[in-house]
Amino acid sequence: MTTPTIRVQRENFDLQTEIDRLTAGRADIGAVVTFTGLCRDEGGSLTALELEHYPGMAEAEMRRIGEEAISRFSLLGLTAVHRYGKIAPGETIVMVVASAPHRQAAFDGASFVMDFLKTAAPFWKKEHLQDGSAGGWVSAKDADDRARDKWITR
Amino acid sequence: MTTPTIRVQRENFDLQTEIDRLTAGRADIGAVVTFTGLCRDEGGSLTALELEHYPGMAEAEMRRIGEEAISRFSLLGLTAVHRYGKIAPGETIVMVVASAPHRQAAFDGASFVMDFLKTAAPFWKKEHLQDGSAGGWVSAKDADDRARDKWITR
Amino acid sequence: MKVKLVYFAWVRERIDKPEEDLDLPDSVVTAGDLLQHLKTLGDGYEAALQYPEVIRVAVNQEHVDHDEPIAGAREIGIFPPMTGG
Amino acid sequence: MKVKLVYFAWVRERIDKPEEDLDLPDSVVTAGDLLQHLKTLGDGYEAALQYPEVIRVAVNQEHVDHDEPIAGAREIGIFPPMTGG
Repeated sequence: MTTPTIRVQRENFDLQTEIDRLTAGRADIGAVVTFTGLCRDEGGSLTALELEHYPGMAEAEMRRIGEEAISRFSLLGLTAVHRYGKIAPGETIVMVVASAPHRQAAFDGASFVMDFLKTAAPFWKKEHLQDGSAGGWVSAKDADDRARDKWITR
Repeated sequence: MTTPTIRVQRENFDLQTEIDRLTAGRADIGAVVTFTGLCRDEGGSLTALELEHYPGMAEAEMRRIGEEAISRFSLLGLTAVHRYGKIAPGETIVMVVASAPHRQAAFDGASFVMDFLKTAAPFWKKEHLQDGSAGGWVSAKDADDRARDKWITR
Repeated sequence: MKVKLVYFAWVRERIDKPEEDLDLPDSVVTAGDLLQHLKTLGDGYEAALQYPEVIRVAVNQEHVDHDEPIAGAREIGIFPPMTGG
Repeated sequence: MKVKLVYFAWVRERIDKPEEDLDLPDSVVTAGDLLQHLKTLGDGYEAALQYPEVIRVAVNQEHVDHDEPIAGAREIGIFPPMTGG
Protein backbone atom coordinates (compact mmCIF):
# COMPACT_ATOMS: atom_id res chain seq x y z
CA MET A 1 0.00 0.00 0.00
CA THR A 2 1.41 3.38 -1.05
CA THR A 3 1.55 5.99 1.69
CA PRO A 4 1.97 9.71 1.01
CA THR A 5 5.11 11.60 2.02
CA ILE A 6 4.05 14.78 3.85
CA ARG A 7 6.22 17.61 5.14
CA VAL A 8 5.59 21.06 6.60
CA GLN A 9 8.85 22.99 6.70
CA ARG A 10 10.42 26.43 6.64
CA GLU A 11 13.11 25.58 4.04
CA ASN A 12 12.79 25.47 0.27
CA PHE A 13 12.66 22.12 -1.59
CA ASP A 14 14.18 20.65 -4.77
CA LEU A 15 11.70 19.16 -7.22
CA GLN A 16 14.14 16.85 -8.98
CA THR A 17 15.23 15.36 -5.64
CA GLU A 18 11.59 14.68 -4.70
CA ILE A 19 10.87 13.12 -8.09
CA ASP A 20 13.96 10.92 -7.86
CA ARG A 21 12.81 9.68 -4.44
CA LEU A 22 9.53 8.50 -5.94
CA THR A 23 11.00 6.91 -9.07
CA ALA A 24 14.37 5.46 -7.98
CA GLY A 25 14.83 1.74 -8.58
CA ARG A 26 11.44 1.04 -10.16
CA ALA A 27 10.19 0.67 -13.72
CA ASP A 28 6.41 0.74 -13.23
CA ILE A 29 6.04 4.55 -13.24
CA GLY A 30 5.23 6.07 -16.62
CA ALA A 31 4.24 9.57 -15.52
CA VAL A 32 5.20 12.07 -12.84
CA VAL A 33 3.35 15.38 -12.48
CA THR A 34 4.55 18.11 -10.15
CA PHE A 35 2.89 21.29 -9.01
CA THR A 36 4.82 24.19 -7.51
CA GLY A 37 2.99 27.15 -6.02
CA LEU A 38 4.90 30.43 -5.79
CA CYS A 39 4.37 33.74 -4.00
CA ARG A 40 3.04 36.28 -6.52
CA ASP A 41 3.25 40.01 -6.22
CA GLU A 42 0.56 41.40 -8.49
CA GLY A 43 0.79 45.07 -7.62
CA GLY A 44 4.47 45.37 -6.76
CA SER A 45 3.57 46.34 -3.19
CA LEU A 46 4.25 43.03 -1.40
CA THR A 47 7.45 42.33 0.54
CA ALA A 48 6.38 38.90 1.78
CA LEU A 49 3.56 36.52 2.55
CA GLU A 50 3.65 35.09 6.05
CA LEU A 51 2.34 31.53 6.17
CA GLU A 52 0.80 30.44 9.47
CA HIS A 53 -0.27 26.84 10.05
CA TYR A 54 -1.85 24.60 12.67
CA PRO A 55 1.05 22.28 13.63
CA GLY A 56 -0.02 18.67 13.77
CA MET A 57 -3.34 19.20 12.06
CA ALA A 58 -1.67 20.62 8.93
CA GLU A 59 0.32 17.41 8.48
CA ALA A 60 -2.67 15.23 9.41
CA GLU A 61 -4.97 16.95 6.92
CA MET A 62 -2.35 16.82 4.14
CA ARG A 63 -1.95 13.11 4.86
CA ARG A 64 -5.72 12.52 4.62
CA ILE A 65 -5.83 14.40 1.30
CA GLY A 66 -2.81 12.47 0.00
CA GLU A 67 -4.27 9.09 0.99
CA GLU A 68 -7.56 9.95 -0.72
CA ALA A 69 -5.68 10.92 -3.91
CA ILE A 70 -3.63 7.69 -3.91
CA SER A 71 -6.76 5.60 -3.48
CA ARG A 72 -8.90 7.53 -5.96
CA PHE A 73 -6.38 7.67 -8.83
CA SER A 74 -4.35 4.52 -8.03
CA LEU A 75 -1.20 6.61 -7.66
CA LEU A 76 2.15 4.87 -7.21
CA GLY A 77 3.52 7.75 -5.13
CA LEU A 78 2.49 11.10 -3.68
CA THR A 79 4.62 13.75 -1.99
CA ALA A 80 3.32 17.06 -0.65
CA VAL A 81 5.49 19.71 1.00
CA HIS A 82 4.10 22.99 2.35
CA ARG A 83 6.31 25.78 3.65
CA TYR A 84 5.59 28.16 6.50
CA GLY A 85 7.07 31.45 7.71
CA LYS A 86 7.83 34.54 5.62
CA ILE A 87 8.05 33.93 1.89
CA ALA A 88 9.13 36.65 -0.54
CA PRO A 89 7.60 37.18 -4.01
CA GLY A 90 9.01 34.65 -6.48
CA GLU A 91 9.74 32.09 -3.75
CA THR A 92 7.99 28.74 -3.46
CA ILE A 93 5.11 28.02 -1.08
CA VAL A 94 3.98 24.49 -1.85
CA MET A 95 4.98 21.45 -3.88
CA VAL A 96 3.05 18.32 -4.90
CA VAL A 97 4.48 15.34 -6.80
CA ALA A 98 2.22 12.52 -8.06
CA SER A 99 3.42 9.40 -9.88
CA ALA A 100 1.33 6.83 -11.74
CA PRO A 101 1.58 4.32 -14.58
CA HIS A 102 -0.12 6.76 -17.00
CA ARG A 103 -0.36 10.51 -17.35
CA GLN A 104 -4.03 11.24 -16.69
CA ALA A 105 -3.90 9.73 -13.18
CA ALA A 106 -0.74 11.69 -12.36
CA PHE A 107 -2.28 14.96 -13.59
CA ASP A 108 -5.55 14.29 -11.72
CA GLY A 109 -3.73 13.28 -8.53
CA ALA A 110 -1.63 16.44 -8.37
CA SER A 111 -4.58 18.67 -9.25
CA PHE A 112 -6.87 16.99 -6.69
CA VAL A 113 -4.31 17.39 -3.91
CA MET A 114 -3.83 21.08 -4.71
CA ASP A 115 -7.57 21.81 -4.79
CA PHE A 116 -8.02 20.24 -1.33
CA LEU A 117 -4.80 21.69 0.10
CA LYS A 118 -6.16 25.15 -0.77
CA THR A 119 -9.52 24.60 0.90
CA ALA A 120 -8.97 22.07 3.71
CA ALA A 121 -5.36 22.19 4.95
CA PRO A 122 -5.03 24.61 7.90
CA PHE A 123 -2.70 27.28 6.48
CA TRP A 124 -3.30 31.03 6.34
CA LYS A 125 -1.50 33.81 4.44
CA LYS A 126 -0.87 37.29 5.78
CA GLU A 127 0.48 40.04 3.54
CA HIS A 128 3.43 42.23 4.51
CA LEU A 129 3.60 45.42 2.46
CA GLN A 130 6.48 47.60 1.30
CA ASP A 131 5.34 50.54 3.44
CA GLY A 132 6.02 48.37 6.49
CA SER A 133 2.39 47.70 7.31
CA ALA A 134 0.71 44.33 7.60
CA GLY A 135 -1.61 44.29 4.61
CA GLY A 136 -4.10 41.97 6.21
CA TRP A 137 -5.01 38.33 5.85
CA VAL A 138 -5.61 36.92 2.39
CA SER A 139 -9.30 36.07 1.88
CA ALA A 140 -10.47 32.62 0.86
CA LYS A 141 -11.58 32.54 -2.78
CA ASP A 142 -14.90 31.20 -4.04
CA ALA A 143 -12.99 29.95 -7.10
CA ASP A 144 -11.00 27.62 -4.84
CA ASP A 145 -14.21 26.18 -3.38
CA ARG A 146 -15.55 25.61 -6.89
CA ALA A 147 -12.28 23.95 -7.97
CA ARG A 148 -12.61 21.58 -4.99
CA ASP A 149 -16.30 20.90 -5.60
CA LYS A 150 -15.70 19.61 -9.14
CA TRP A 151 -14.09 16.53 -7.55
CA ILE A 152 -17.13 15.97 -5.33
CA THR A 153 -19.84 16.17 -7.96
CA ARG A 154 -18.31 14.05 -10.65
CA MET B 1 5.23 37.62 -26.31
CA THR B 2 6.24 34.39 -24.59
CA THR B 3 8.00 31.86 -26.81
CA PRO B 4 8.38 28.18 -25.91
CA THR B 5 11.75 26.63 -25.15
CA ILE B 6 12.08 23.42 -27.17
CA ARG B 7 14.86 20.84 -27.13
CA VAL B 8 15.39 17.38 -28.60
CA GLN B 9 18.40 15.77 -27.00
CA ARG B 10 20.05 12.49 -26.08
CA GLU B 11 20.94 13.51 -22.49
CA ASN B 12 18.76 13.50 -19.41
CA PHE B 13 17.40 16.77 -17.94
CA ASP B 14 16.95 18.29 -14.50
CA LEU B 15 13.45 19.47 -13.66
CA GLN B 16 14.42 21.97 -10.99
CA THR B 17 16.91 23.62 -13.36
CA GLU B 18 14.21 23.97 -16.01
CA ILE B 19 11.71 25.39 -13.49
CA ASP B 20 14.29 27.87 -12.20
CA ARG B 21 14.92 29.09 -15.75
CA LEU B 22 11.22 29.91 -16.15
CA THR B 23 10.75 31.55 -12.75
CA ALA B 24 14.06 33.36 -12.03
CA GLY B 25 13.79 37.07 -11.36
CA ARG B 26 10.03 37.41 -11.73
CA ALA B 27 7.11 37.57 -9.31
CA ASP B 28 4.13 37.17 -11.63
CA ILE B 29 4.17 33.33 -11.70
CA GLY B 30 1.91 31.67 -9.16
CA ALA B 31 1.94 28.12 -10.51
CA VAL B 32 4.36 25.78 -12.28
CA VAL B 33 3.27 22.33 -13.45
CA THR B 34 5.73 19.79 -14.79
CA PHE B 35 5.17 16.48 -16.52
CA THR B 36 7.87 13.83 -16.76
CA GLY B 37 7.34 10.74 -18.91
CA LEU B 38 9.40 7.66 -18.05
CA CYS B 39 10.17 4.37 -19.77
CA ARG B 40 7.99 1.65 -18.20
CA ASP B 41 8.68 -2.06 -18.27
CA GLU B 42 5.36 -3.73 -17.63
CA GLY B 43 6.33 -7.33 -18.20
CA GLY B 44 9.96 -7.28 -17.06
CA SER B 45 11.09 -8.22 -20.57
CA LEU B 46 12.28 -4.83 -21.85
CA THR B 47 15.93 -3.77 -21.92
CA ALA B 48 15.30 -0.42 -23.62
CA LEU B 49 13.04 1.70 -25.76
CA GLU B 50 14.76 3.22 -28.77
CA LEU B 51 13.37 6.64 -29.62
CA GLU B 52 13.61 7.68 -33.27
CA HIS B 53 12.65 11.17 -34.40
CA TYR B 54 12.40 13.34 -37.49
CA PRO B 55 15.15 15.92 -36.92
CA GLY B 56 13.98 19.43 -37.66
CA MET B 57 10.30 18.54 -37.87
CA ALA B 58 10.28 17.21 -34.29
CA GLU B 59 11.46 20.57 -32.98
CA ALA B 60 9.16 22.48 -35.35
CA GLU B 61 6.10 20.47 -34.33
CA MET B 62 6.92 20.78 -30.62
CA ARG B 63 7.29 24.53 -31.12
CA ARG B 64 3.88 24.75 -32.85
CA ILE B 65 2.27 22.80 -29.99
CA GLY B 66 4.01 24.97 -27.39
CA GLU B 67 2.95 28.21 -29.08
CA GLU B 68 -0.65 27.00 -29.24
CA ALA B 69 -0.57 26.13 -25.52
CA ILE B 70 0.89 29.54 -24.57
CA SER B 71 -1.78 31.33 -26.56
CA ARG B 72 -4.68 29.14 -25.46
CA PHE B 73 -3.96 29.16 -21.71
CA SER B 74 -2.11 32.52 -21.44
CA LEU B 75 0.97 30.73 -20.12
CA LEU B 76 3.90 32.80 -18.87
CA GLY B 77 6.40 30.13 -19.88
CA LEU B 78 6.57 26.73 -21.57
CA THR B 79 9.50 24.33 -21.88
CA ALA B 80 9.39 20.95 -23.61
CA VAL B 81 12.33 18.56 -23.88
CA HIS B 82 12.13 15.20 -25.65
CA ARG B 83 14.96 12.67 -25.59
CA TYR B 84 16.01 10.30 -28.38
CA GLY B 85 18.20 7.20 -28.56
CA LYS B 86 18.08 4.15 -26.30
CA ILE B 87 16.31 4.68 -22.98
CA ALA B 88 16.26 2.01 -20.27
CA PRO B 89 13.25 1.23 -18.04
CA GLY B 90 12.98 3.83 -15.27
CA GLU B 91 14.75 6.52 -17.32
CA THR B 92 13.07 9.71 -18.53
CA ILE B 93 11.74 10.21 -22.06
CA VAL B 94 10.03 13.60 -22.06
CA MET B 95 9.57 16.65 -19.89
CA VAL B 96 7.12 19.56 -20.06
CA VAL B 97 7.10 22.62 -17.78
CA ALA B 98 4.25 25.17 -17.89
CA SER B 99 4.07 28.35 -15.81
CA ALA B 100 1.10 30.65 -15.32
CA PRO B 101 -0.37 33.12 -12.83
CA HIS B 102 -2.81 30.46 -11.53
CA ARG B 103 -2.84 26.70 -11.25
CA GLN B 104 -5.59 25.65 -13.66
CA ALA B 105 -3.84 27.25 -16.65
CA ALA B 106 -0.53 25.63 -15.71
CA PHE B 107 -2.17 22.18 -15.36
CA ASP B 108 -4.08 22.60 -18.62
CA GLY B 109 -1.01 23.86 -20.48
CA ALA B 110 1.18 20.91 -19.49
CA SER B 111 -1.59 18.39 -20.15
CA PHE B 112 -2.42 19.91 -23.56
CA VAL B 113 1.22 19.83 -24.66
CA MET B 114 1.58 16.17 -23.63
CA ASP B 115 -1.60 15.11 -25.44
CA PHE B 116 -0.39 16.71 -28.67
CA LEU B 117 3.24 15.61 -28.26
CA LYS B 118 1.97 12.02 -28.11
CA THR B 119 -0.13 12.28 -31.25
CA ALA B 120 1.52 14.94 -33.45
CA ALA B 121 5.24 15.19 -32.69
CA PRO B 122 7.26 12.88 -35.00
CA PHE B 123 8.79 10.41 -32.53
CA TRP B 124 8.56 6.62 -32.62
CA LYS B 125 9.40 3.99 -30.02
CA LYS B 126 10.95 0.61 -30.76
CA GLU B 127 11.23 -2.07 -28.09
CA HIS B 128 14.47 -3.93 -27.38
CA LEU B 129 13.88 -7.15 -25.44
CA GLN B 130 15.97 -9.08 -22.94
CA ASP B 131 16.36 -12.07 -25.30
CA GLY B 132 18.27 -9.76 -27.64
CA SER B 133 15.51 -9.40 -30.18
CA ALA B 134 13.91 -6.20 -31.36
CA GLY B 135 10.39 -6.42 -29.97
CA GLY B 136 8.83 -4.34 -32.67
CA TRP B 137 7.54 -0.81 -32.90
CA VAL B 138 5.13 0.45 -30.25
CA SER B 139 1.64 0.94 -31.68
CA ALA B 140 -0.20 4.23 -31.48
CA LYS B 141 -3.01 4.12 -28.91
CA ASP B 142 -6.61 5.12 -29.55
CA ALA B 143 -6.65 6.45 -25.97
CA ASP B 144 -4.02 9.01 -26.98
CA ASP B 145 -6.17 10.19 -29.88
CA ARG B 146 -9.15 10.53 -27.55
CA ALA B 147 -7.03 12.48 -25.02
CA ARG B 148 -6.04 14.85 -27.81
CA ASP B 149 -9.57 15.18 -29.18
CA LYS B 150 -10.98 16.44 -25.87
CA TRP B 151 -9.06 19.70 -26.50
CA ILE B 152 -10.59 20.01 -29.97
CA THR B 153 -14.24 19.50 -29.12
CA ARG B 154 -14.54 21.71 -26.07
CA MET C 1 -15.78 19.75 30.33
CA LYS C 2 -12.16 20.91 30.25
CA VAL C 3 -10.66 21.47 26.82
CA LYS C 4 -7.68 23.14 25.15
CA LEU C 5 -8.63 25.78 22.62
CA VAL C 6 -6.18 26.84 19.89
CA TYR C 7 -6.71 29.91 17.68
CA PHE C 8 -5.17 30.81 14.32
CA ALA C 9 -4.78 33.75 11.92
CA TRP C 10 -7.14 36.69 12.53
CA VAL C 11 -9.12 34.72 15.11
CA ARG C 12 -5.91 34.42 17.14
CA GLU C 13 -5.09 38.11 16.60
CA ARG C 14 -8.51 39.33 17.73
CA ILE C 15 -8.76 37.03 20.77
CA ASP C 16 -5.13 38.04 21.36
CA LYS C 17 -3.85 34.65 22.51
CA PRO C 18 -2.74 31.54 20.63
CA GLU C 19 -4.36 29.06 23.00
CA GLU C 20 -6.03 28.61 26.39
CA ASP C 21 -7.58 25.93 28.58
CA LEU C 22 -11.28 26.46 29.28
CA ASP C 23 -13.88 24.73 31.39
CA LEU C 24 -17.04 24.64 29.27
CA PRO C 25 -20.58 24.69 30.74
CA ASP C 26 -22.79 21.65 30.12
CA SER C 27 -24.98 23.74 27.81
CA VAL C 28 -22.20 23.67 25.20
CA VAL C 29 -22.93 20.54 23.13
CA THR C 30 -22.05 21.33 19.52
CA ALA C 31 -19.26 23.25 17.79
CA GLY C 32 -21.80 25.98 17.07
CA ASP C 33 -22.74 26.17 20.79
CA LEU C 34 -19.04 26.62 21.57
CA LEU C 35 -18.71 29.60 19.21
CA GLN C 36 -21.78 31.26 20.80
CA HIS C 37 -20.36 30.65 24.27
CA LEU C 38 -16.94 32.08 23.37
CA LYS C 39 -18.57 35.27 22.02
CA THR C 40 -19.73 36.05 25.58
CA LEU C 41 -16.20 36.02 26.98
CA GLY C 42 -15.18 39.55 26.01
CA ASP C 43 -14.72 42.14 23.26
CA GLY C 44 -11.85 40.26 21.55
CA TYR C 45 -13.95 37.09 21.33
CA GLU C 46 -16.90 39.15 20.12
CA ALA C 47 -14.75 40.67 17.33
CA ALA C 48 -13.23 37.34 16.34
CA LEU C 49 -16.54 35.49 16.20
CA GLN C 50 -18.79 38.28 14.94
CA TYR C 51 -19.74 36.17 11.89
CA PRO C 52 -19.66 32.62 13.30
CA GLU C 53 -20.90 31.10 10.02
CA VAL C 54 -17.48 31.69 8.39
CA ILE C 55 -15.50 30.25 11.32
CA ARG C 56 -14.03 26.74 11.01
CA VAL C 57 -13.82 24.35 13.95
CA ALA C 58 -11.55 21.30 14.27
CA VAL C 59 -11.95 18.73 17.06
CA ASN C 60 -8.80 16.77 17.83
CA GLN C 61 -7.31 18.13 14.57
CA GLU C 62 -10.19 17.08 12.31
CA HIS C 63 -12.69 19.45 10.69
CA VAL C 64 -16.24 19.32 12.14
CA ASP C 65 -19.47 21.00 11.06
CA HIS C 66 -21.09 23.46 13.45
CA ASP C 67 -23.92 21.06 14.27
CA GLU C 68 -21.56 18.26 15.32
CA PRO C 69 -21.08 17.47 19.04
CA ILE C 70 -17.73 18.23 20.61
CA ALA C 71 -17.95 15.60 23.37
CA GLY C 72 -14.62 13.86 23.89
CA ALA C 73 -12.59 16.77 22.52
CA ARG C 74 -9.13 17.23 24.01
CA GLU C 75 -8.17 20.05 21.64
CA ILE C 76 -10.43 22.32 19.61
CA GLY C 77 -9.03 24.56 16.87
CA ILE C 78 -10.92 27.70 15.84
CA PHE C 79 -9.86 29.59 12.75
CA PRO C 80 -10.94 31.43 9.58
CA PRO C 81 -11.27 29.76 6.15
CA MET C 82 -7.96 28.32 4.99
CA THR C 83 -5.85 30.16 2.41
CA GLY C 84 -2.78 27.93 2.00
CA GLY C 85 -1.43 26.26 -1.12
CA MET D 1 8.97 17.36 -59.83
CA LYS D 2 12.14 16.55 -57.95
CA VAL D 3 11.72 16.04 -54.22
CA LYS D 4 13.60 14.60 -51.25
CA LEU D 5 11.74 11.81 -49.46
CA VAL D 6 12.56 10.90 -45.86
CA TYR D 7 11.29 7.74 -44.14
CA PHE D 8 10.99 6.89 -40.46
CA ALA D 9 10.37 3.94 -38.10
CA TRP D 10 8.95 0.81 -39.78
CA VAL D 11 8.36 2.67 -43.04
CA ARG D 12 12.12 3.32 -43.17
CA GLU D 13 12.90 -0.29 -42.21
CA ARG D 14 10.64 -1.80 -44.89
CA ILE D 15 11.76 0.55 -47.67
CA ASP D 16 15.27 -0.10 -46.34
CA LYS D 17 16.63 3.41 -46.76
CA PRO D 18 16.33 6.56 -44.66
CA GLU D 19 15.92 8.96 -47.58
CA GLU D 20 16.16 9.35 -51.33
CA ASP D 21 15.68 11.92 -54.08
CA LEU D 22 12.92 11.08 -56.54
CA ASP D 23 11.59 12.64 -59.73
CA LEU D 24 7.82 12.36 -59.48
CA PRO D 25 5.53 12.04 -62.54
CA ASP D 26 3.01 14.84 -63.20
CA SER D 27 0.16 12.48 -62.28
CA VAL D 28 1.21 12.74 -58.60
CA VAL D 29 -0.75 15.73 -57.28
CA THR D 30 -1.76 14.91 -53.69
CA ALA D 31 -0.06 13.20 -50.76
CA GLY D 32 -2.34 10.22 -51.39
CA ASP D 33 -1.23 10.07 -55.03
CA LEU D 34 2.37 9.99 -53.83
CA LEU D 35 1.75 6.98 -51.56
CA GLN D 36 0.07 5.08 -54.44
CA HIS D 37 2.99 5.93 -56.72
CA LEU D 38 5.60 4.78 -54.17
CA LYS D 39 3.81 1.43 -53.77
CA THR D 40 4.68 0.66 -57.40
CA LEU D 41 8.43 1.06 -56.85
CA GLY D 42 9.15 -2.40 -55.40
CA ASP D 43 8.41 -5.00 -52.74
CA GLY D 44 9.82 -2.92 -49.86
CA TYR D 45 7.62 0.04 -50.78
CA GLU D 46 4.65 -2.31 -51.21
CA ALA D 47 5.22 -3.72 -47.68
CA ALA D 48 5.71 -0.29 -46.12
CA LEU D 49 2.63 1.24 -47.72
CA GLN D 50 0.32 -1.76 -47.68
CA TYR D 51 -2.23 0.15 -45.60
CA PRO D 52 -1.77 3.72 -46.86
CA GLU D 53 -4.65 5.04 -44.71
CA VAL D 54 -2.50 4.73 -41.56
CA ILE D 55 0.56 6.42 -43.09
CA ARG D 56 1.32 10.03 -42.18
CA VAL D 57 2.76 12.52 -44.66
CA ALA D 58 4.58 15.77 -43.88
CA VAL D 59 5.40 18.36 -46.55
CA ASN D 60 8.33 20.62 -45.66
CA GLN D 61 8.07 19.32 -42.08
CA GLU D 62 4.36 20.04 -41.62
CA HIS D 63 1.62 17.41 -41.41
CA VAL D 64 -0.69 17.24 -44.46
CA ASP D 65 -3.84 15.22 -45.13
CA HIS D 66 -3.77 12.69 -47.95
CA ASP D 67 -6.02 14.84 -50.14
CA GLU D 68 -3.75 17.89 -49.92
CA PRO D 69 -1.53 18.82 -52.90
CA ILE D 70 2.23 18.42 -52.55
CA ALA D 71 3.16 21.09 -55.09
CA GLY D 72 6.14 23.14 -53.90
CA ALA D 73 7.44 20.41 -51.62
CA ARG D 74 11.21 20.30 -51.13
CA GLU D 75 11.11 17.52 -48.52
CA ILE D 76 8.35 14.99 -47.88
CA GLY D 77 8.37 12.83 -44.76
CA ILE D 78 6.55 9.49 -44.76
CA PHE D 79 6.05 7.62 -41.49
CA PRO D 80 3.70 5.59 -39.28
CA PRO D 81 1.50 7.12 -36.53
CA MET D 82 3.62 8.84 -33.88
CA THR D 83 4.31 7.16 -30.54
CA GLY D 84 6.50 9.64 -28.69
CA GLY D 85 5.93 11.33 -25.34
